[in-house]
Amino acid sequence: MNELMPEQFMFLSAALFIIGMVGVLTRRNVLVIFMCVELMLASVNIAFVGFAWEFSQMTGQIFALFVIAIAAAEAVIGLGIIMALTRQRDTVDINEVRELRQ
Amino acid sequence: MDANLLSSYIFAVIVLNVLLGLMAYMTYIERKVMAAMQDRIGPNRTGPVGLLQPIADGLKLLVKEDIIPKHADRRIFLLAPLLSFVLAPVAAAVIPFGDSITVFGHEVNLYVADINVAVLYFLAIGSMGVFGIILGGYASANRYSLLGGLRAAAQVISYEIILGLSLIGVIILSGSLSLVEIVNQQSETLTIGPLQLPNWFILSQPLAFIIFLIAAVAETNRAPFDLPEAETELIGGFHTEYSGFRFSFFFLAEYISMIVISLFAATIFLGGTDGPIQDGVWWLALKACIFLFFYIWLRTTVPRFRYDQLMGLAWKVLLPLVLINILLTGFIRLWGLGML
Amino acid sequence: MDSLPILSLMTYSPLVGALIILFWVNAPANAVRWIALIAASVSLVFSLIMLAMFDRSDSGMQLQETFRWLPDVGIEYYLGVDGISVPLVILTTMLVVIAILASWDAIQHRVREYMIVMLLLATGMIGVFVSLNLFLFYIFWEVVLIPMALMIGIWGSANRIYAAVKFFLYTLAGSLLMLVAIVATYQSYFEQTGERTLSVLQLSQGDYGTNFQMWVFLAFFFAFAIKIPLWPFHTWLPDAHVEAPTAGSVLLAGVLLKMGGYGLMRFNLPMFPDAAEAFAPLIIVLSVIAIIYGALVALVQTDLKKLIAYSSVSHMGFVTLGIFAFNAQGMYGAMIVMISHGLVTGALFLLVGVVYHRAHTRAIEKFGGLATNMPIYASFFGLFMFASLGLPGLSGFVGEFLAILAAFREYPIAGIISMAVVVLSAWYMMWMFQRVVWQRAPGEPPDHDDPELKLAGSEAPPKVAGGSGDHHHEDVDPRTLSDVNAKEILTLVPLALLTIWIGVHPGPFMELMQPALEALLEPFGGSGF
Amino acid sequence: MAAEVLIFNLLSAVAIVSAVAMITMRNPVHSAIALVLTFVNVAAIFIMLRAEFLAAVQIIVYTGAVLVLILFVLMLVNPDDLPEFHSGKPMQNVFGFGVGLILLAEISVAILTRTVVAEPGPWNEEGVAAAGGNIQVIGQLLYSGYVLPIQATALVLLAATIGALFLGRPDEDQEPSPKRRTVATISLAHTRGADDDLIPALRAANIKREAGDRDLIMARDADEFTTSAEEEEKKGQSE
Amino acid sequence: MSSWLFLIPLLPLAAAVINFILGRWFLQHASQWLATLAVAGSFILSIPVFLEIVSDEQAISQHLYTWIPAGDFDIPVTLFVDQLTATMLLVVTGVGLLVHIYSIGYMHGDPGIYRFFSYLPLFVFSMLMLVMANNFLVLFVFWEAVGLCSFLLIGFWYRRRSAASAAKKAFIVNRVGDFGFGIGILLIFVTYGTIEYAGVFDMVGDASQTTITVIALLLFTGAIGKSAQLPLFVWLPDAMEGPTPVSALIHAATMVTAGIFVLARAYPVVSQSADAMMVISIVGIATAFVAATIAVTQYDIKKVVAYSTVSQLGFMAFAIGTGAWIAAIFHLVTHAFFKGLLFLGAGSVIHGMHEEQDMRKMGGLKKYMPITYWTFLIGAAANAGIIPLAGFWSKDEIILGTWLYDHTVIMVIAFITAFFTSLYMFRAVFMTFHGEERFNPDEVHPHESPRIMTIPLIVLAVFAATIGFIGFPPEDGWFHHFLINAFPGLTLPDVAWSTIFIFAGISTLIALSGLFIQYMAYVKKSISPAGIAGLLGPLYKLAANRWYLDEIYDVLIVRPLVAFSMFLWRFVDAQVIDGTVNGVATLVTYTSQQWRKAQTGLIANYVFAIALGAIIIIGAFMIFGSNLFQ
Repeated sequence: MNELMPEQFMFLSAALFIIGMVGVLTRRNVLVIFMCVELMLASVNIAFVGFAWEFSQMTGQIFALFVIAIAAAEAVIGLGIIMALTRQRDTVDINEVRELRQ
Repeated sequence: MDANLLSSYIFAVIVLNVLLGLMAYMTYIERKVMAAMQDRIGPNRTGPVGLLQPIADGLKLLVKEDIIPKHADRRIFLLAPLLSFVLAPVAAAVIPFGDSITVFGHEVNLYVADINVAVLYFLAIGSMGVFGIILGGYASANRYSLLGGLRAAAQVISYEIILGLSLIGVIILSGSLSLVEIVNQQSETLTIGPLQLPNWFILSQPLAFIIFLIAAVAETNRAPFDLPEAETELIGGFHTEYSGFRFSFFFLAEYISMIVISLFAATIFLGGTDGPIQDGVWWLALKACIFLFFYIWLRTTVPRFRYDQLMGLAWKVLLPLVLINILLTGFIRLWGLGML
Repeated sequence: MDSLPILSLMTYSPLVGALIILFWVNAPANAVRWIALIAASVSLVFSLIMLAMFDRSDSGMQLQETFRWLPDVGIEYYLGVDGISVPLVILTTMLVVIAILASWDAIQHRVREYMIVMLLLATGMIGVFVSLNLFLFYIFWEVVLIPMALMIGIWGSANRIYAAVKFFLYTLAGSLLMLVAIVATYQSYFEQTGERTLSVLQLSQGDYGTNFQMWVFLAFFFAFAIKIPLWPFHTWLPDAHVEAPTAGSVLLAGVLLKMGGYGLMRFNLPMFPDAAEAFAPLIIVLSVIAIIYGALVALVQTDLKKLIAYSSVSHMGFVTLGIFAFNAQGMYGAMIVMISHGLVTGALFLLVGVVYHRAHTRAIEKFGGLATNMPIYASFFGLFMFASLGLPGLSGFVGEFLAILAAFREYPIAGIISMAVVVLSAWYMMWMFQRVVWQRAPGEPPDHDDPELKLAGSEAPPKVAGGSGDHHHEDVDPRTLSDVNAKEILTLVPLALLTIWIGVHPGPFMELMQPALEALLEPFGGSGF
Repeated sequence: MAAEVLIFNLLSAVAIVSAVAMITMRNPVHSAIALVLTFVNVAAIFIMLRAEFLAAVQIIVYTGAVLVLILFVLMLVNPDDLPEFHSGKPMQNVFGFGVGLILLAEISVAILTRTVVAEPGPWNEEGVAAAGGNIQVIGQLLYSGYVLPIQATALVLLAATIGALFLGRPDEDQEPSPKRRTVATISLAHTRGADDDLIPALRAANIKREAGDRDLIMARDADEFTTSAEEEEKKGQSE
Repeated sequence: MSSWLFLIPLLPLAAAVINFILGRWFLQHASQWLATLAVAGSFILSIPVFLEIVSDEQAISQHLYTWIPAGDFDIPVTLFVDQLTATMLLVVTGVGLLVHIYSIGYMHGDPGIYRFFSYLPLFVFSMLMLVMANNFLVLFVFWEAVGLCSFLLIGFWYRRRSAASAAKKAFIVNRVGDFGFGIGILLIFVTYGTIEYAGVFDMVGDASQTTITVIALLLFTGAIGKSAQLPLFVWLPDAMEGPTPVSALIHAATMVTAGIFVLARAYPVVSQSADAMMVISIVGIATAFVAATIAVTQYDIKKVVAYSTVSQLGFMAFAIGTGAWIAAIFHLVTHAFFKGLLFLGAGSVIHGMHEEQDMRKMGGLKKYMPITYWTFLIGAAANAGIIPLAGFWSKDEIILGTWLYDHTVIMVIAFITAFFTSLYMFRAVFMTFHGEERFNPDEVHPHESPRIMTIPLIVLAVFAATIGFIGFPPEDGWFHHFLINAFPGLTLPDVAWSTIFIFAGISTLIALSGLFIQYMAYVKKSISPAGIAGLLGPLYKLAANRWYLDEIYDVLIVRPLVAFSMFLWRFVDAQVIDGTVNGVATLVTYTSQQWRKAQTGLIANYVFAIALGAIIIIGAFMIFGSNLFQ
């Protein structure tokens, strides 16, 4: 293994993604879930950037940039919602917030 | 490991040590200057005119008891000061201290790294620096500390934006994110009629410079924006529970970031190593000292802001101003390029 | 396109009015009304100019306007009129003006929004009749739907939300089926010719497989059958009519129902002639059921508007009856029934609106003897009642007789059964007329010269409608209602004149349609010409 | 170059380990710190993959802003309210890990059996250097071919800003919930002890504080906590 | 003359429209003169037309415009006058004019007079157009239009519930007939491809015998409605709610005879079908008989006359059925005069009695209103068939026709009916004008009607007495020779004078016996009508209650239909269709409710679903989409 193989970043990306997903599945704290989502986004970015590297393209990087921008927006809104949630409900337990079920 | 890399490492060690030494005497100078301003004498017992005071302080801190509060989040409590301390000098890696010189037949660059995203790198490290404060505040299990941490988080994020945006103007004009490139551009001479001026960006970006200065003070949590510490309100804020050597890490980090940001400001706006005669690192040092003096001066003269005033200043005054600055610069740039 | 884009001008002048009202935020109510009226009148004038420019001998599309829009997928801005759409367009523009006049005093609440909705509706309705690209057509079709639902839902009477939702869902269900059908046709045509187009004229040239035709025909048919409405898709109509404001009912009956018939003639027949012929017997059966059913149910209604609504079901049955008989008389009949129904039922709704505006009730038993204090009203009511029940010499007869004749030629039984409606329509209409316009107000004692008084000795006088006991104080005494005012007369007179004109001399109207109908019938053998 | 591979593997390993740590730590703050580590490593990997700009952005935005905000919020939330890791639904964990493993297996198979279909583009190391560097290339591409997406992104960010402001505004028309215990300001941590009743916000919320309560007070304005004489008078009259 | 033809109907139409629009505010009572003048104009114009027809023996026509140009269904509006039409023209305009004049007096002071004098000319217009139509559809149009006028005029006093109901009933029952008539027209068009008389009559033989029969019967259905034949005659007695002049003009002289006219008009078709003729004659004689029996039991003077009209229309119908075409038309003409006279006379009585119509509250009016008495008597005698008044000649000829064309049973019933005719006619005369005065003299002051009413009475009486002579001698009169041209192929039978005398004798005898019986009953009081009624028991009740036809319709048709409609509305519409629609909605809601349970509100579950979906999709792709496992 003398050179960086494309499979490496792919595995990394996949692993981080799965870890993030498992985190979303198993955690109850909405903030942790939120972090897991960020992790998943980052893992996708790895894949984007990695493919850009592999194929000498720029598109992947640009899309990663967009992903970051949107992730920032999502973070702002998400945290705003969590703040509102804690103010209203005094909880960050995702299992206690089930209004959609009604 | 090739020679270039090695020389970079060596230079980095030098810079780090210089910074630490400078930092120590920075505290001394600060106390002296403040004393002068407050019509006092300042440290004068330890060594001649108190010159050994910093060393004595250091020793004192090293030997003091390391207290960890019972309810503290131990691991983070230990991690936080380290984080702060480590991250502060790292930013200095991109600051060019001059052109390359030849040492033992090797050409050694007077900077640790010339990376093409230097400005961003600086900002990135700066934004990371706040983690130490937040985590320290959190881990202390102290209400005042937590408040300090929270304040730091909100403050740093807000002023980070201002800081970054104030640099955009410079970046637009220089067309590069590399500090070396920016310094090189500033060493050119600008001729306006009879006047011959250095092409320092303070001249083309005065507004950005002022905003940068304010934001830098806030970013380093220095007075009058030292809300996270705010002795009178928070009894020291995030480092209330820290003592001894761990406290010194925070202390060191604060002063190192001051120095680094001063160097950075000097590099970006004041031409770095460029000077009227014989460019060199001394010019940079001189300029940085001016900034450092400015910091001390501010501390002694301006009272602390209220927290909402602080945030209001960032979002309601500086942000619009800096956006206007970017807009104007952009137009000027386009005009200059003949694209309008 | 070297001449004036008359169709676009006509279609969008109401929209312009709506925009003006929209952006004049604090417009006084009267200004809003005037703007709406002017916008609608401009549209009417343009439609008359269109009529003048129309070449009656040409069977093709005229005054075409084409703009490339999304040429890659065959979407273009394509307007045009032929003999089928011209009368309907003029009917629409005229009814919109009348509707705005009718809403002048009746609507006092949210006038701005009302007029915006009304004008938007106008644009949508005109657009439906002039657009020749299916995409454009679909847009206009849906544009009609929403303002109408709003109009019912906001300015309607007590149960308006239910009615609006029902109307919306029924129609939307049909529309969605139609959308599917449009896409299917588009795709099929593309597969045949490799050309992506949504132009009706081009799609009509396509040769679709029989099986395909069946399904797509049905999808289109459902959309239009709901709109017409054909039995058993009619139950939205009574509710919508009853709850809608007067002008809403007028436009609903006058124009919206016509969109169904128009759609059948414009799309189903030319595009899927085989399926049309295959389904014709079934549709004829449904039509006959609708005709008789509507008439029977109208018979037992106690609400004026509901009665007229069910009579609409009955009348509109003749449209499908005529169309699917596939002969000249049927086509003429369907067209004239549509026009006539628009005029007559529109006028009847206006008339109901007149008393509703005064008495705030539509219950038949609350009225009586209106002829005494409202003679002009009674005259108009009588006229339109007779037109509605198909009295020869008025517009209703011509269309219905032709439709029945057409049906009789192809399906004698259907013709005979639908002929029975002459009895039923007379029955329900006259019964209503008798109770509302004639006789005496509920609780009013008999006149001094009434023979009923003289029967006192031999037998008890027949109970007068309503009886004196159940005369509620909150009800407005029908004897105090004032006769129609000048504005109301203004809305009714054009309808009356046209009703009589079509009844007495339908020739010009039929000549207008003839080339187009002849062309339409060509794939079906064109019998009857 | 073996060193490159080595560094990459090292970074990957740290990233994965810290990511696993992130999802297994009980304390969310610890999780956040683990995530910081992951992100830093990711940024480093970006640099290795010749995406310097993205690396910087990754640090600035993710680490410097998003995570700081997350930490901020974490600290605002009463730690007593923080739920434990194990949610009390063991099946959730089992299924979660199971699904994760299966998906990982599938993706691994996909990665291992993949066939390269794309042609290499112009932006290899030399190409980027010739164009002036990573940032210059991204900048040029972004503002030539991706103008519309970037505008759209700007719009999304604007919307997010407005949304955040909206979400963060104090509920004016809402009856304060009696359950709400944390009314506080970052600014005014001095609680006035027995003077609680003088703080209108607390009084409005009908909150009686007890000694052990954490009072993190978020206030728009410190003036909210000081009542003028006129207002007091007005209150007195109305009562 | 043909170019002026259009003026005949146009004048009344113009008067009607002007009166209707301007009458309420501008013309008021002036409208009566306008209307009368217009009808007078029509009458005057009709005379030269008639004379031209008489002299030229040629039909004339005037094309006005094309009404419906629907492909091969091309309907012109063409005025067409032949012998039949010309006769009708004179009758319509003549009687119409007299009724108009009479109405001026009768309607004096009524606030709605402008309406009356708008509807009445409108009726004259419609009737003229009806008879002048040259095709079946235009005929049908005005067939309906006269129905409209009938509706409007019956409901003239719309505030009376009974009047309003009667108007509605008249129209609807007529429409039942129109239903058949309309189908008949459709069938004619489908069979012959045209509905113009000339075209159809030329091609009659082209169609099958069944078709012809069906067409004839369908046309007769229309006639049943319009000419009040069994079983649809129920509307006509109720129609007496209208002002009496209306009854005279519309429900006696003209409109109700339109059915007969149509049958005569369609002679080439009807005469081709023996079966249809048979049906017509049976219906006709049944109508004549039933109506006559009812008439005997009625007390309302107008009702008596009305049932008499129904009976006489039955006479005309079976005359046509038996083949006595000209006799039928002859009777139509004479009937128009004497029945118009009777109605106007009755109206005069009612007018003089202050709107009293019940004969039980009259009596002895002879001395108060002599002119009315004498004219009424002439009319009654004419109706009863007293020689030599008009009714005698025509009715006698009809009965003669049954004999000539071998319808013996019908002849017998016709004689019986004639006896009843005489009975009810003279019963009316005696009850009204003779005997004691049964009214309250304090309240009612009977008086003779004004001259404007009596003059038409006198004129009509003259005609009623003499008009019969245009058909003298029977089957060979001037009228027969004139009219025979309208019935191509019809030959006047050669009747022996002896036969004529025998029939005349029997007729006269029957009529006089009726007169005698009623004289004994109501003047001499030697026979008790109540006793006879009691003797007949159920039969009397049957007749007095109009054979329960209204009740039968109510129970068998109206109520079930209304109930069925209610069922359709309340059940089919509200339950089945809306139920289906709502059921679909409920189903959707229910399904959604079930599916909603999948929405646990737990984000973990959603993510789990997403992950599972990803697994499945990727897995599916791997298995089916890639060559991994191949």
